Amino acid sequence: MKIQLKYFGKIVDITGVNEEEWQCTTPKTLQEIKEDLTTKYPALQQEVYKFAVNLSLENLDYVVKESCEIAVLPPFSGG
Amino acid sequence: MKIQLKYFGKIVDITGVNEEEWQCTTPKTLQEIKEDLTTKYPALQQEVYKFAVNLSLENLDYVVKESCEIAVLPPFSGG
Amino acid sequence: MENKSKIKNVFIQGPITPAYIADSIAHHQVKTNIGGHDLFLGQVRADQIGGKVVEAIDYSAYEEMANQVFHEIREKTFEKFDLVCMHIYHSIGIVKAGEICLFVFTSSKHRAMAMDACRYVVEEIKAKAPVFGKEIMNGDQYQWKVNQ
Amino acid sequence: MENKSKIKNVFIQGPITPAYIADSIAHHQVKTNIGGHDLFLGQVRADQIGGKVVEAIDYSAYEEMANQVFHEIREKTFEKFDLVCMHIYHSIGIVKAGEICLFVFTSSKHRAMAMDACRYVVEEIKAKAPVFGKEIMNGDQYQWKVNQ
Repeated sequence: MKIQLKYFGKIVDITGVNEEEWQCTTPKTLQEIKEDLTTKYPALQQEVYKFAVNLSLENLDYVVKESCEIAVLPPFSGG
Repeated sequence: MKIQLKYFGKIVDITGVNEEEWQCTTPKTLQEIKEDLTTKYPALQQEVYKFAVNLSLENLDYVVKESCEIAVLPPFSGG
Repeated sequence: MENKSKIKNVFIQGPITPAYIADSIAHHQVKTNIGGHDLFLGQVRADQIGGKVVEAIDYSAYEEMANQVFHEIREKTFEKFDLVCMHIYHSIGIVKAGEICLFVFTSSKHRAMAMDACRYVVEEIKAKAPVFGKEIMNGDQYQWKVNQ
Repeated sequence: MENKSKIKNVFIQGPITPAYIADSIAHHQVKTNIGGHDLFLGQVRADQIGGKVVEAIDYSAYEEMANQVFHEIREKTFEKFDLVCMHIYHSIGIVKAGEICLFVFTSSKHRAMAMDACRYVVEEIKAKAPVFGKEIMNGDQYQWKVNQ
């Protein structure tokens, strides 16, 4: 399946890109995505961030499905 | 002694004047002034009001001295 | 920090205009230690009173005492809250329904202080400032406003 | 009461100007059931960070989600507080120190409701809106802002 990853704020400093597409063989939990991300970008290990799936914050046990838009969100600092 | 009386808001509807000067023979408490006022303007009996002497709110036992400026203040409704 | 000891004139003849408020906001852009402003605006309501509609409020005040009271509110507010600055403006004379009659402006490094202070100032003004509102209905009828 | 169900765009490119705020205030003068407005303005501070001074904040956001979050905050605020209307504007892009980056505007029949609602909205935004501020110092250096 195909998922869309979007990066914001400080996370972009690490990934170097604002978004990318991933091919995954099976449905995955956000926990598994987090592990894959850390493999690809080891510096993420030092960062605090949350996941949003299709515009809503989700816990790490959330199961990602085909075509999901997954956002990696560092601490908010609006206002 | 001479005192200055100032009227505000609804009180002016009753007194018909914004201010007046009174001659009093002796120092008086605000309680006595209140009685004199009610004699002169009986309709004041129905009204709620406070006294300020020289710009500060004072209780009815306050003793008024020569040249005091006494304001008769109905309920505030600023803002 | 502003000079807090001088008694200022808080009254503005007629309504407080949006342009006046904008000007006041613009003047604070040089104060780069401010992180949050809170502005409270009192607006005259077209209340229905016994089938008649309030068209305007004609504000009068014991101005000399009111300016003294506003000054004391300022002093106490600066003591209680860590503000960069604060301003109070109140209308005197006719303010039509929909127009602004009170403008309280507090600024602080952090948002909570500005908001706490603004609320405090508004409540103090309502309770302590000798200002009197005459609600005008149908052109020539009126009743004296009483604060809730 | 405004239409509450449509998702609006809350973001404004660059600073929120005093003139924009004045315009917004002026638009409320036809709503003669409003008795009190509360406006919160967030302003960029020239904080000192390790000897360097913040010159500007470059705001970015997950705009689609943020607008959704702002929408949910609006809905909840109207449920919790008896408001006539409310507006939220947030900057995106560069906002210099002293300029305004957040404008929350709540209006109600009575002052307390407007003030309670405004505070609620500001806290909700700080906690829930996916907006990210990059504090720019000495032209080319930066650090990512963290809300307190």
